[in-house]
Amino acid sequence: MNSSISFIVPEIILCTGATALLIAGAIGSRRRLLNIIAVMTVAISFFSMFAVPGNIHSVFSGMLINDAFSYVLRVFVLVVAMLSVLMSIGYTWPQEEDAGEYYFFILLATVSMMFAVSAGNMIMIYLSIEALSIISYILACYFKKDVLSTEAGVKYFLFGTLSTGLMLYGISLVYGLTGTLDLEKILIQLKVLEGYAPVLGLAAILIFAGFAFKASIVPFHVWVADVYNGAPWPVAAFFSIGPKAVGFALLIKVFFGYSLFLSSIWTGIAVILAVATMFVGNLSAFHQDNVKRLLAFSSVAQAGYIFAGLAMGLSGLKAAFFYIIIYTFMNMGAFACVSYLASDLSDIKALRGISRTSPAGAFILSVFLLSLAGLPPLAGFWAKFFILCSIIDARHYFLAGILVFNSCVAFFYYLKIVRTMYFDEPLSTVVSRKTSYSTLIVLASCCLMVIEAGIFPRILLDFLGLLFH
Amino acid sequence: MSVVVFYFLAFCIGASAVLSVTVRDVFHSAIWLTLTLLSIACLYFYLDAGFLGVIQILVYVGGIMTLFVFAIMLTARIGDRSIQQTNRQLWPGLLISAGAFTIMLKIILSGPWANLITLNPGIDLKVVGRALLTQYVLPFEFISIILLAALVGAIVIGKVKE
Amino acid sequence: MPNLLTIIIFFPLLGGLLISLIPRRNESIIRLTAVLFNVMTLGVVGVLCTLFDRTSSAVQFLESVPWIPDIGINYIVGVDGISLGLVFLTALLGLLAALATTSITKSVKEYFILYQILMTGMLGTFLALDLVLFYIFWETVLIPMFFLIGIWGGQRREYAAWKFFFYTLAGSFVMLLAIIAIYFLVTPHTFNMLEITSLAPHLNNNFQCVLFLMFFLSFAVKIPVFPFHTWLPDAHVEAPTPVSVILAGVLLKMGAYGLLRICVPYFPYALDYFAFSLGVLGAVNLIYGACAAFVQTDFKKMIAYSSVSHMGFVLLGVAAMNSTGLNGSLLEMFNHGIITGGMFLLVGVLYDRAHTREMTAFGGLSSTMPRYAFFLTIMALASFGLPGLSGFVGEFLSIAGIYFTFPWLAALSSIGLIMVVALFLTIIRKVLWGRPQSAVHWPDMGFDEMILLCPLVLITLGVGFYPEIILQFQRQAINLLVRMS
Amino acid sequence: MVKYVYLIPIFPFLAFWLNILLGKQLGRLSAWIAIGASLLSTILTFGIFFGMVTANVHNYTCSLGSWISINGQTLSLGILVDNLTLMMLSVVTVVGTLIQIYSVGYMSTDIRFTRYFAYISLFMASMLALVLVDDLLMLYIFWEGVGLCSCLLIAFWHEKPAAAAAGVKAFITTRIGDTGLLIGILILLASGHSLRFTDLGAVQGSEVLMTVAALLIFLGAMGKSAQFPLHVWLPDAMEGPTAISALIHAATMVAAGVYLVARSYVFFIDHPLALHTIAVIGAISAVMAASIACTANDIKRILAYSTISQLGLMMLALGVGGYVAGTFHLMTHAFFKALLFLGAGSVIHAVHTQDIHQMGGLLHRMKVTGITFIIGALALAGVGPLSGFWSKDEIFIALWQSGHPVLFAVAVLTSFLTAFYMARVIFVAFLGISRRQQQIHESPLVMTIPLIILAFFAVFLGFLGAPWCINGAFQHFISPAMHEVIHMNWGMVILSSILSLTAITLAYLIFVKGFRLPSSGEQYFVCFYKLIENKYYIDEIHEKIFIKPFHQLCSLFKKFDCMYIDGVIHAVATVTAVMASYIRRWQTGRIENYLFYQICGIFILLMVISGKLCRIF
Amino acid sequence: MIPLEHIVVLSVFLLSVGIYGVLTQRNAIRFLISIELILNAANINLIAFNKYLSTPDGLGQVFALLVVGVAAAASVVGLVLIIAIYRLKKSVFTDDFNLLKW
Repeated sequence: MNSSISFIVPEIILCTGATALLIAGAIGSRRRLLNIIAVMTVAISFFSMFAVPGNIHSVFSGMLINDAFSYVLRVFVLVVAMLSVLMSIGYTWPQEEDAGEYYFFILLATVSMMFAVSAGNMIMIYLSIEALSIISYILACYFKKDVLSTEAGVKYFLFGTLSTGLMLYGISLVYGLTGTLDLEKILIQLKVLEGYAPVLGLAAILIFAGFAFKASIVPFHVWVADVYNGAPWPVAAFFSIGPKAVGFALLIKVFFGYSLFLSSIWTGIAVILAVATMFVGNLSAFHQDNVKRLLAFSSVAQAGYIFAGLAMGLSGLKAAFFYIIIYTFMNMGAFACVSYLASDLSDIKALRGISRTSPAGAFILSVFLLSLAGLPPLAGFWAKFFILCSIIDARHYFLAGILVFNSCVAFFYYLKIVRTMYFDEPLSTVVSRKTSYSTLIVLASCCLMVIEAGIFPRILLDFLGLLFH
Repeated sequence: MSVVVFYFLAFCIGASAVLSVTVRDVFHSAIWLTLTLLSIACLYFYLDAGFLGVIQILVYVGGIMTLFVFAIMLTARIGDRSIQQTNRQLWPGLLISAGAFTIMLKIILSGPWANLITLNPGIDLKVVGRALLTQYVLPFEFISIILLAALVGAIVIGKVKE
Repeated sequence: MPNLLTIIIFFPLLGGLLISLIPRRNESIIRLTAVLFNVMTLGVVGVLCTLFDRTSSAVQFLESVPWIPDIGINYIVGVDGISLGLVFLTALLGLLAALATTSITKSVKEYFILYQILMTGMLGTFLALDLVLFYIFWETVLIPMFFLIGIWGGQRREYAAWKFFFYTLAGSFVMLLAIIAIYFLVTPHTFNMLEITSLAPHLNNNFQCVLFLMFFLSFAVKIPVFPFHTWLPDAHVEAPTPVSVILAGVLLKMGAYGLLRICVPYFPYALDYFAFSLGVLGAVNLIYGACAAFVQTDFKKMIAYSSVSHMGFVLLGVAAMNSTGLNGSLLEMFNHGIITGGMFLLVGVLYDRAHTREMTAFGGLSSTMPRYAFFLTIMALASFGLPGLSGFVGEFLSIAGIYFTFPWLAALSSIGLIMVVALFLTIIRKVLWGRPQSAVHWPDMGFDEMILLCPLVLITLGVGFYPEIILQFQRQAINLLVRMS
Repeated sequence: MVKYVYLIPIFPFLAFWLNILLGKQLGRLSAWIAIGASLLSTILTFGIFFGMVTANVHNYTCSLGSWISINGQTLSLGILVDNLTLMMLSVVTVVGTLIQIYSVGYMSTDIRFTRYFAYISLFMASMLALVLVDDLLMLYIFWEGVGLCSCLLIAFWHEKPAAAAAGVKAFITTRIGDTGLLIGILILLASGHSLRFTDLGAVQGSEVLMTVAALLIFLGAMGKSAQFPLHVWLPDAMEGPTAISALIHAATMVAAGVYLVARSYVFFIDHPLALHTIAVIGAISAVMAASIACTANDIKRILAYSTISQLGLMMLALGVGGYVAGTFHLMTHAFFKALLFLGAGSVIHAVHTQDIHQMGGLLHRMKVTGITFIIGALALAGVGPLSGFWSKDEIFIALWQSGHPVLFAVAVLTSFLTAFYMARVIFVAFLGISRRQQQIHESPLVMTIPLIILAFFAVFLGFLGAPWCINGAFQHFISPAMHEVIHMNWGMVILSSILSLTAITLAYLIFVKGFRLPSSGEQYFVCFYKLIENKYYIDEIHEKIFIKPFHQLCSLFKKFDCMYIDGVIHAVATVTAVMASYIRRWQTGRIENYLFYQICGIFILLMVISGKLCRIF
Repeated sequence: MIPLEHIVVLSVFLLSVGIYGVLTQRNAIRFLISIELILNAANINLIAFNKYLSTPDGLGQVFALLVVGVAAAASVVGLVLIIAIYRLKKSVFTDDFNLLKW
């Protein structure tokens, strides 16, 4: 039990911090204090990750698993949380908001994500997904006086509860089939159950729907654009990286680690869905003039690339992982940068001629966008490259062709933003931007990461290599 | 005898569930839902899960349904019978849910359910309680976080500043 | 000088970084820095040329550093006879184009930063010997070019920039697929271009053909080969003068270089199989380009289309698959870079004065601008391959090469030879001859403009008189190539 | 001495660069630089000439270094000096120098004086190099060089649209021939043959292919020497300065085609079909051009057509094996045709018109010009004992010996027509009454002295080849292998004398006495006349067959680019965009639709599962 | 005892009714009601399997208990969201929430 507790120390720290923030917010502390508490909490939690004992395999009687996968992902989730918190600090909130509660939710969402990625039991998976969802609904409509934000929250809620409900039904079927919800025991049982593929398939599909909803894979992606659009910028940025990464982590964990899906049809289904995701994401983004929606659809398309890698089985796993990590940084950077440059407007016109007024900002945003598009030698290129490698290695030439076509389409709309920044004349109205250190830190770290991983992808690859050893 | 009871409960559950999504009045549908939930509670009793049955009645019928009714009251006028309650995709919706039902049924009935006839004599409440606080203590604690979050969320969103 | 090539590749980029640190109001310092860096690059390339062992067919100055060992991507650069000439061409035109930027007044800083990145991309493409590295440099060229056309271009700059970008992007993505495919098809898996040279020819015929076509498609867009050429007139016309010079002088060569570096040695069967089609495309390019140029009314567009025509010779030379043809092809690349670079500079000179490129606006410049007439005449003559000027040698070798392999194609392309003459004489006639059309008297070329053209004219004359100057560097490498294919 | 032969073209070449680069500074001096350079070349040429003749050396070759290596052969810049070369060198240098001197007067008022001399120096350099080189590819290189100079000089007065057009036309038309030459060279190269003229006799290979090669090489010669049907450029080329017409389009460059055939004669000899073709083409050109010359009114055009006709005769002679006859006529023709052109130039210089009907009585006003012109005309007409008489006689003899009656008849007819139209020019322009009121002055000395010198050559050069004079010195010189004694063929002498005299008489009757055909004959004559007057409509046919389709093709390609290729590209973009806007509409904003998508997705997946797995099941 | 299949059929039916409700109801509250049906369908499954399975660890019941808790939390948040949007739009009909589209 002691070791169990020591395992979840980072989560406990987060919970403590969250509670402290809730209280501090309630007693009306100053904004700056809340910011500091939030950052400190995440930082302490991050450092406490080093103290997590490595010798135990599972804690809380199998509820959580302590392996390289979960360890890396928990660290990763904390990084995401840190970026989100920093971006939230730098963000100019347009209306009065409850900052204490806001950080409370962000930290609790982080806790849920950490539980999700280290879960060893279907119960934990369900609960953490549900917790993450509930918090997300609240965060999405955090501008409660804003119609768009509220609508986003409601839509997210309506879509999300159905997904998690269906997932729950799938889990119940798994329970019926195997008599257990422990992932490792399920794995053992599955071998016995080979004759009952259809029921298992039904369960798998329902569970898959729940994960795919988080990972925004077609046709479970429809909420993405509307929710990102309505949600506040930092929240949208958070959604685009945190829950999505968790969705993919769970897909990997459940469908690879425990091969819930029978591999014979997994590839087929996954390829079809990946293709659909790429097409729908890219083509929907094609005409967008709303940068936030554009980025939302682009994140759908990016999910498609990642999923295409996953469809290739184990060979694509590392590529997909690489992609997720890179994607997090470039997408976060893009969101943070647009939100900073466009001063909270999401129309593309707000970015007109920004290269004259803010050359560095325009440059950094271009880096993120081109990296998202996959231009070498930025990190996004390597991400796509490894995905393509795995696809071609598996001889899915057609899929590779489609991916490449989609990249072309994607180039169009990413470049459209870049074009607006560089080719157009600036707007006559001078916008004043508040540049805070936290924004700078977010932008700089993401930009560095994107460029560094572009020039020396080896470092990240070696790191991932440890994971898959 | 027990077979009759089951079919009766099943009928109650099914019929009231269908009614709860088809009657025009939202208020009525909430009441039908209550009936469904109650029948399900009975089914739990029938399946030797008395504790769950009690929880079902307490939390659902007592808690959630009250909330529902409050919500229906708060959002006035929507109980009006004259308002269209179904959207434009009634028929596609019906079709696809019927299709889903058929196909899920077909798939599920191919399952190994006939093998599961061990019929354990009923699980002691103590076992459940102990499991909850030992083996499943983490989920159990986690639920409290979820509830806390939901509570705070409800306050944050629900409170109206003048 | 162990890292000579790395220095050459990244030196321009260093210049770009340095420029980015200079405040934007110091325009003259920025220009000076850019020129200085290009001069130094050219200097280092000059050193490279002198140290280069021209009796060896091997790749020289090889540098190999593991980059991503997981899948065997290495940083490998090296130079051989095929790339040396093009590297020199790039450095030379790079310097000239950096000098010819008097017309660039908008956002000078950004211009030179992008320009320096472009230089790195181009030099890297010619020097990289790892397929992935090659691809990365290849792509690096795209974005700077997109901006250079899109921001500093003419009236329809945006259309041209998009068109250029997507044409080449589509092409290069196909190449990316091919690169990855070839990696998985050869055993042991490798991206090392030198190793693939010995591995790829053992692939089975179908794979060879498909991969050949994929690579070819990518290169075809860049070269450009009919019917993938329509980006070229637009891009060339809309780009500012120095960018046109680079575009025509160097960028087109990247495609042709790829053809020689990848398509020819890797897929001997496919090359054999497609040689005739390649030759036909070359002939079509030659004739089509000349014809389409003939009826243009825009001076720059005429030159642009003539590039299409000239690249036909390059294709013909490759299709010939013998040392004569390949030598001709490679030489033609170099020559075309010099000549068309000069041509675009000359168009730019005129545009700076007339602010139009319509042919009808010109005429009689031979009397009013005799120096201009001198340079334009020499360049035009070299363009249509007047013996004694450099163009002829490349064209002749290409045609001779293709004659040895496909006599009828040579006969067909000879029609193109006549059309090219008609084209350039018409240009001379319309621009230089006749009565001056403009009431305004345009000043003749100044010293600053002549200094740009002099090296080009000298090289044109030098190579024309004594082609060995260039041929000696490439001969051994070409022989090796012929032995392989 | 002969080892300095490579300097011959170098002098003018240096003069060219000096003039082109320092033109402005040099001013009038540039002319004397050019003249000095060619004078040096002339002196060197004659030095070598006499050196070789006295040493009785017939052959000198040397290599100046390799140029390029192709198909395993190293092509080097080599020099071949034999008697043919020497003859050509002498002609080119002498005529060239004289014409340059003449040009000083002729071009004195031109604003581009220095450039003129620069071009002409370049021409001299290329032409001399062309004559000197020892293999076909090198010849091709300089061949193009002279073509370029010809083009530049035709279009020298480019302000005249006609001149500019003529320049372009000249180059393109000759380029057609040149391309043939290039392919011919390639055929030889590809079959592994040496391109040296000295090795051409030993060429082996498939008869058909080699004949094709020979024909293609001849195509090159046709282009340069303006043989039918590639002759169209030469009349137009008369837009250039007359001195240029004299030098390039009468004496030297156009003769290069004949020179090429003579130079590769050993090769042609082996392929009778090619030789026949040469003869036929020569014959057609000869008679066709001569007939056109009879109707033309422009004095320069008359001379131009005459040139075509005479070159045709040379080709004809070469085609039937009359190597000596052809080259002999080449030499004599160079001098008297240059003389005629310069005379015409002098006239034009004075009267500012080229229409012979606006001249008249010039002989009295311009004594020197008139007399020298008449000498040239008589030489051309083949009136003995002027030089043309002897060379024409040689051609007749060669034709007669070859035994082709038709070709012989053609030659006779051509010769008759030649005499007729030259007489016409003289009667109309130089004799008769003056039709101009203004003062007409004789040209300055700098122009008349070259005329006199050329007239001297026109009169006496023929004796070199006259059998009774120095025993056919020319014949033995040009064809050293020939040893038999040349005899006078009196039959031919009488025939040609009668011919020319008849023609002159006829011309006298028509143009001086106003004799007209009976009206009945006139009607037939009129259509024929019209046909000839319109130059057999060859220009129109060219226009219809080549130029118009070419322009149409060009426009078609342009359209194809814009409409089809770009059309496809734009269509791809549009389809993507339309698809995108359609897919975008899926995002309806209505949550029930979203849920429906979701359930549909699950439903489809279930279908897949049940379909796939149940089958396995 | 009745066979397990029958209970499963019941739960599938309940699930389908829930899906039907979700798809066709325009009232957000009725949507919530349908969701509750789906959750209960899953719970029936859990309880029934718990009964029929040989493992006497009460896992099904524990999970069902947790699900009830989560369902409560979700309902609370959902209803609050509905009320929040009702305050802004005076409507709880989902087809009125269509500002965010395309």
